[in-house]
Amino acid sequence: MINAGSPILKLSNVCKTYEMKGRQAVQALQNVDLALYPGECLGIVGQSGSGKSSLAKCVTHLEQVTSGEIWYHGQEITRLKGESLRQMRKQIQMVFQEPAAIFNPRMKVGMFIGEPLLNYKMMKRQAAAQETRRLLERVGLSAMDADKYPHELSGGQQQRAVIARAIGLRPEIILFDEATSALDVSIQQQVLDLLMELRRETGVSSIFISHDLAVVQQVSDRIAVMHQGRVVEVVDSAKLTSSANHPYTRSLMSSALSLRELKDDMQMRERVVVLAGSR
Amino acid sequence: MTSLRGGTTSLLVEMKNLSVSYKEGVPSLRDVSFSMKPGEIIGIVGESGSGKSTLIRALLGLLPVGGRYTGGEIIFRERVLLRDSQQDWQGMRGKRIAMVFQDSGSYLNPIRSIGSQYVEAIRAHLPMSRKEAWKLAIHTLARMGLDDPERVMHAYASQLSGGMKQRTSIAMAAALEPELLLADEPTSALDVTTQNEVMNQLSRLCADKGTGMMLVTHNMAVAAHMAERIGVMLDGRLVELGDTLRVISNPDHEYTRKLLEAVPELEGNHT
Amino acid sequence: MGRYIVKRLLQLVAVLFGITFLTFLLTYLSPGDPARLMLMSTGVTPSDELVRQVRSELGLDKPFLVRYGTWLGQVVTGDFGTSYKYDRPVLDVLMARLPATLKLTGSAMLLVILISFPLGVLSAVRRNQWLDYVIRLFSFAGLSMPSFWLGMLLMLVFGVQLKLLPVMGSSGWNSLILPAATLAIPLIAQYSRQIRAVMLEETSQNYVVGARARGVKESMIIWRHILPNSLLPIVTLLGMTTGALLGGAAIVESLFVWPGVGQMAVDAIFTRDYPLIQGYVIWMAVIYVTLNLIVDLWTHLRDPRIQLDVDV
Amino acid sequence: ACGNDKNSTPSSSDATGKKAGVDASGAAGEDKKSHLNVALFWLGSSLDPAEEWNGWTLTRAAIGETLIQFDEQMKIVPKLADKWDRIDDTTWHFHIRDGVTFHNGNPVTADAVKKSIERSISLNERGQSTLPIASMTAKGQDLTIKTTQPDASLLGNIAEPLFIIVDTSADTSKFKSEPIATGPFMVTGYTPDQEIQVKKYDKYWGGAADLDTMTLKYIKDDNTRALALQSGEIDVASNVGRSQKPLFQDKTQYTIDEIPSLRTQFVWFNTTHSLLSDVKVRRAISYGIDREMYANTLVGGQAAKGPFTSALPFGYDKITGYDYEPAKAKQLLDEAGYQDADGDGIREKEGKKLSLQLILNSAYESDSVVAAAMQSQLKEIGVELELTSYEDLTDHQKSGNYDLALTSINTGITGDPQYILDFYFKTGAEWNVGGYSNPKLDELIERLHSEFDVEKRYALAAEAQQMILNDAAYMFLTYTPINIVSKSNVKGATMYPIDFYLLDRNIKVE
Amino acid sequence: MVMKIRAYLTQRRLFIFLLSLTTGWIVLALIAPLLAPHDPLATNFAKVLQPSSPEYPLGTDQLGRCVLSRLLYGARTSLLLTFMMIGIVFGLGVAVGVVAGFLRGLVDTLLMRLCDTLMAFPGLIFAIAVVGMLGPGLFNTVVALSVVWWAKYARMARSLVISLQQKEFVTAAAFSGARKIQIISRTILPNMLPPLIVMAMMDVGGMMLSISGLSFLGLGAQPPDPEWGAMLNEGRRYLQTAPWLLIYPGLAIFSTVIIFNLLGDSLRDVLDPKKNTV
Ligand SMILES: Nc1ncnc2c1ncn2[C@@H]1O[C@H](COP(=O)(O)OP(=O)(O)OP(=O)(O)O)[C@@H](O)[C@H]1O
Ligand SMILES: Nc1ncnc2c1ncn2[C@@H]1O[C@H](COP(=O)(O)OP(=O)(O)OP(=O)(O)O)[C@@H](O)[C@H]1O
Ligand SMILES: [Mg+2]
Ligand SMILES: [Mg+2]
Repeated sequence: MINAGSPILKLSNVCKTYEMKGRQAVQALQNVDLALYPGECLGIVGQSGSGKSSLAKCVTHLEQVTSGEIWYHGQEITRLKGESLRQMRKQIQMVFQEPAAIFNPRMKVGMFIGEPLLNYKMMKRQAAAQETRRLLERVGLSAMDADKYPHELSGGQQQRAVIARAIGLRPEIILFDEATSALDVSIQQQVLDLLMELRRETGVSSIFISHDLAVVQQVSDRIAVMHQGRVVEVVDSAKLTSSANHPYTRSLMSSALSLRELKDDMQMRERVVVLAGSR
Repeated sequence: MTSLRGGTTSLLVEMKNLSVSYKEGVPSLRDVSFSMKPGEIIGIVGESGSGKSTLIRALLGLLPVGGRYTGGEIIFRERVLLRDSQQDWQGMRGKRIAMVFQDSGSYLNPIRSIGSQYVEAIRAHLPMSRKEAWKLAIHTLARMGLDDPERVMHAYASQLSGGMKQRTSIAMAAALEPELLLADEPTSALDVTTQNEVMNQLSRLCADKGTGMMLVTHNMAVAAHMAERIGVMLDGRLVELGDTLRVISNPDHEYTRKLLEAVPELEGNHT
Repeated sequence: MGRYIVKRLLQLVAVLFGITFLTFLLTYLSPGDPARLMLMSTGVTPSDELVRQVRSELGLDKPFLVRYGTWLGQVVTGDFGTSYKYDRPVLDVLMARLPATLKLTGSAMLLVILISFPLGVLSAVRRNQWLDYVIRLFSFAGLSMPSFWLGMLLMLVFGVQLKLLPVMGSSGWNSLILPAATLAIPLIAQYSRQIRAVMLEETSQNYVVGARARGVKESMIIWRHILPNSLLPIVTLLGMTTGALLGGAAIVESLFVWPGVGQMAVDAIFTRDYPLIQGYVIWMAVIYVTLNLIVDLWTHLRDPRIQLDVDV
Repeated sequence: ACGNDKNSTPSSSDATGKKAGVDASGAAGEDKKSHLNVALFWLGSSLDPAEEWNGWTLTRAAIGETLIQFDEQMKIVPKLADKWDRIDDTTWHFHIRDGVTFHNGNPVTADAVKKSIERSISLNERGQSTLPIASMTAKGQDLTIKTTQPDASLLGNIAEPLFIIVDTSADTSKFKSEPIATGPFMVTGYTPDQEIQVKKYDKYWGGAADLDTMTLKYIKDDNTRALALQSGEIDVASNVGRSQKPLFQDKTQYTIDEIPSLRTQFVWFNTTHSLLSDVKVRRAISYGIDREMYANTLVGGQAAKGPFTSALPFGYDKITGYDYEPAKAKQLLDEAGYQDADGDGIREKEGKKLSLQLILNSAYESDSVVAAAMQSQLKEIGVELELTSYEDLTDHQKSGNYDLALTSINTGITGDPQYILDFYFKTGAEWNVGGYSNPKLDELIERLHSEFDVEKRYALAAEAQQMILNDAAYMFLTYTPINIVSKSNVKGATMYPIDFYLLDRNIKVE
Repeated sequence: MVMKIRAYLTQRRLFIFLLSLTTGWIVLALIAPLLAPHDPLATNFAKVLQPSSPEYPLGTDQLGRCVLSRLLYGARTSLLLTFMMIGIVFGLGVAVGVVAGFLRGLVDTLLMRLCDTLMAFPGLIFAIAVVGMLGPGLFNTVVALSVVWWAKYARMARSLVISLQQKEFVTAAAFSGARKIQIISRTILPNMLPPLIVMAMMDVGGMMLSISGLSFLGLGAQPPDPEWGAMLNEGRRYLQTAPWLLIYPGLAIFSTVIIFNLLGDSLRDVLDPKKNTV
């Protein structure tokens, strides 16, 4: 859809192997090639253990790639260190699955959100506090929440606070790793709406990882399907059901339960029963 | 068994105006009432923190630390369970009412093998020798689609994958063919394929043994797929309870409608 | 497991090395000339000439590290030198008295285990009931009382007032009761408190709820589920407290004229019997370290959760 | 000072009491052995009488005996020797009692006695200096001793328990734990530092004792000793602390016996110390403490003048000691040039504080109380005293690592002034650890050696004491009382002013 | 805000109460010279071993010294010394632990083996050794105790640092652009201090008992300095004849230690933000 121009982030031939003491090494990523274009949202789906999180960690330097390159704006970033790594992180932010674990239990929510602004010296303390309140409201929380401790927020509120922190830095890329899996559907929907709104407003690029095909399809432009450490195919999300042809993708789609289909089914059956009864 | 199940008057569970609250906090269950027939499957959905887990743990008399019954009663097989609390459940748990917890692995003792706990649980209710209990356990595990039940029996919880632990728990709950099975998000740790497999096992149990089941889940589709009736919880209240088709096609409550709208659907046809 | 044992043994060697080094360093730093002290213990008023001679005989004029090496060589072969006071090999003096100390600390430990476990379990099971409050009150009081003070009170009550138990010496089992109790009471207090905490911690674990849900009897849950799980941290703690026990023995032994190494060590300090002090310290440290190693190995053996190659 | 009673046992009641006692115990002994637990306040690390002071333990426990001994009036009376006389200035003759046997049954002959004395002398320096023996000849039961020089104090010296007669033909290497001597009790078990087990020696020359067995437990702490007595673990204890005495006032339960002892509590000045080399400072300190109060209020007994108690006839009346005169003390310190310039209450001279270290024995209540009192009184005259306690002072005193040393010693151990003067005050003497030296005093002490006239000896002693006092080389504080507390059913415990003795064959339980 | 504070206070009544008791003791120790009716060293030989009287509220000892005054001055030694020691031990231990936990590698190994060695000496026994070699005295005692004591804190601090580093919120702090030093000071330290502080509070009692135990053996404070353990040691002979010489110092130690233990216990709750909200 927005595939025009050069990619903002490009993975080529990335491999990640976890060495395990006394056990066989795990090849979490094998020759992964992927590109993310400006303003795009790239979805990644796949079975548990297929390497989705590993990919995100490699991009954000939480893990060192075993081989291959990752290019960000034409700069190879897998060997960055120290200050340049810090500067890169400002541009590539990440939202994790378990929001509760991200919070320093002894830091109030306001400070949590304002901290990056101070760390990158983007503004003075006073201004940061102002900005924090703005961000809180932006993600649908109240400015009052700044004075709360993290455990005083609900899961959905926590996840929104995490997003507020990530967007505060105005990064170019945000990675979401199972960012909504811990939330129930209605709150998940709120967060997804927030994401789509943000994209519209700021044009931020994002990578959205989830095992829920339907959710990914809803937010992303393209979907990469991972299976056993490889990207087996990349399809346009709009054309997912029609154009996906890898057998794994198809099995994923077929196992997913669909409420709508169920409803249709049941209504159909009921009608049959009614018809039969009336006969 | 069959005779008990037959009559319409013989309810499996009846809950009347049950209220539960934690320490100083607001009540987590407020005036919840419903009844359930033997062999019936009820799905419970609702917002996180709405009291779903509290509800089914209340049915087992095992409220989380700090939880208190503040009103109402539970009647199981015409017997009032909430008279003097703990005593009422003696001999019920495990045998007649069984439970599968959400994060099932953590409900197993980490320093005892699965086998020893399984055998212990069986022998707590049935007059069986160790050997017989072991055999029964192996049999039930195999039925849950676990390839190597002997290995599972000898393993410790930490040596099993999430999916294996979950299926083990279900097997432990099912072994004694309880009259009521309480399942709190039994498939959340499983990927879609395994999830389907486990759900099939559970429905078969209900069909074969006449076990009534209460299934708590986030996943509307799963609830709709499994349950005959669906209940929706909000803020500790059971705001809606009705036949599955009616609830998903024609919800009464505003919140149910919101919930249904939020369910993500794969776009396009793929079959 | 094998690798873990080897690793721990290597660590043990390093620690033992450190222990001997520190002990030697202390002696080295201590005032007084060993040669002179040694001569004096034989009743001779030493002349400077003689002292010089003995110094070179003993190798005291050599550099520090050389002396340490020589000394370590002797220590490794069990030669801790000769006690100034007793004029006998240190090892003999220690070995003659060690059984009394082991008897005392052993029975104290036994008391601790026999009493603190039931108290702790009871306190946890009856959480926030009057029994729990009584036990907790006792445990805070026991923890806060100087052991020698307690010992004197016990002497006064059971020895002098009631004339039930002897107040001193080591004749017969009944003379063991008061010193062992004095040593044990603060530890019982500490343990019943810790056992309670660990038990409560374990009780709130999901596996307990799981066992209840499976209909396992409450008594079985306590004995077969909670207690085995609580045992691991508690045994580790018990290992650590042998230190407190051995140290406390010095005080209690002095108070009750118990003929163990603790009392001997205190005497040795006043008589400046350096070789004896050295021997004592090294032995106590070795006992302590070895016991803790055993505890660690046992814990590792017992707990399937612990990954053996994790360095803590 | 020569006793020569013929064929007499030490006490006449002995002979008769013996037969009755044996019969009585013989009859009852079958069912019930009589046993006694006794507390010792001191126990060395061995039982060999030739080493250190261990002999004292053996005489206290009635295990070992000397040729002659002191009685309750400090008179010399026969023991293993029943007769003795001085043949000339340097020759003495002893007749060894017939029929005495060692614990192993061997007869005690003059030769055995000779070898035993030789052993003590060769193994113990103290023996070499107290008994200047040139030669000994033994013949049957007769022992002749020739000294190198006239020795007026030989009798007293040979009565010191160092010269307990042991059987040198036995395995002497075992004497550390099982000495073979001649007393009414023999060792059956010994745990170093803890206790001695004894049983009666049936063939004791004075008749077997009433008691069958005794356990002598070493309890060094006053407090524990008292507690043990109260709890009934021991039946007899000596030297019960002053603070504990009120606990034993009930006459139906306990017998308390207290007499003035020959112990003098005193202080060495280390005269080699720069501050204490000045006699004015020493005198000032001597005036700065209140002996009367110590004796009356703190520790009991009697305020001391010189080294010898008034119980000893060595010239106590003829000397002048120090009284408590703080004003005089201050004046002396002023004269010596010590002023408190910096106002901290402690005087100093040329920047050097008048601060001294007193070492003392931690086990003795009276010492620690007096030390603390001295500390507070000396502070009033501007002298700071730091206290350091040790289990055993010997090493510290001998190493010279102290300023003042406080302890109690038995100054009457030989029944004669010579020994103490020789060993504590003479220049370079073994126990003159403070480096005190006065040639005139040395000369006086020398003269004493060859003065056999008792009155003249005592006059010389008084003169010597006054010299020491004038030089303020030592401080004499109190004469300690000595006590025995026993259960009221214990009979036959006798108080001796000299603490060589505690038990003898007469001890029994009723 | 005011509401919050008030609610906080009522909820933490026990803590506040204990805190004021503690402060009370400390203040007492500090102003001992103002309160003490007598010079703690002044003897009065006319009045030895007197039971309590208006002149000597808690009686006198064997030298006629005022027990109350000695207790008050003793509080300075016992209490302030203990505080100082815990402070030193805490600071040193935490610093070493943080360094070891952060740098890992060789530095960590060396420091931890040193700690192992020190911890291999049971505290009292090491103190006995040091005092045995260097001679009795309060200073030596205290040095000896702290030489081994800090190792415990170092170990605990290190394991806290390491386990905290594994926490996702530390990773998250790195994502927020925090530098290493900021991560330590803002994220790791605030999270590791509370358990350490609780441990220190509990240790105040332990340290005090150790110091007085050593004084009791005659190895710690030397006469005439008033220190509670030493007072007990001097008074032990009068256990039956003048029991107040034992009762008061014993109670002083007992009450202080129990207060600190309870304080540590309730501090645990106070420092926990989860239990701390209203
Ligand atoms: N730190 C690690 N050490 C060893 N193996 C690892 C590590 N992290 C991940 N793995 C392994 O790498 C593989 C890929 O893991 P990854 O976490 O990327 O999967 P995922 O697709 O995110 O799965 P999920 O959906 O369950 O989160 C898995 O087999 C996993 O076991
Ligand atoms: N142990 C507890 N102590 C205090 N409050 C609790 C406790 N357990 C649950 N609650 C509260 O009770 C309410 C209901 O909790 P419950 O666990 O029943 O929710 P749930 O519907 O199961 O949510 P989820 O879908 O997240 O599992 C929540 O507000 C929760 O915060
Ligand atoms: Mg993942
Ligand atoms: Mg739940």
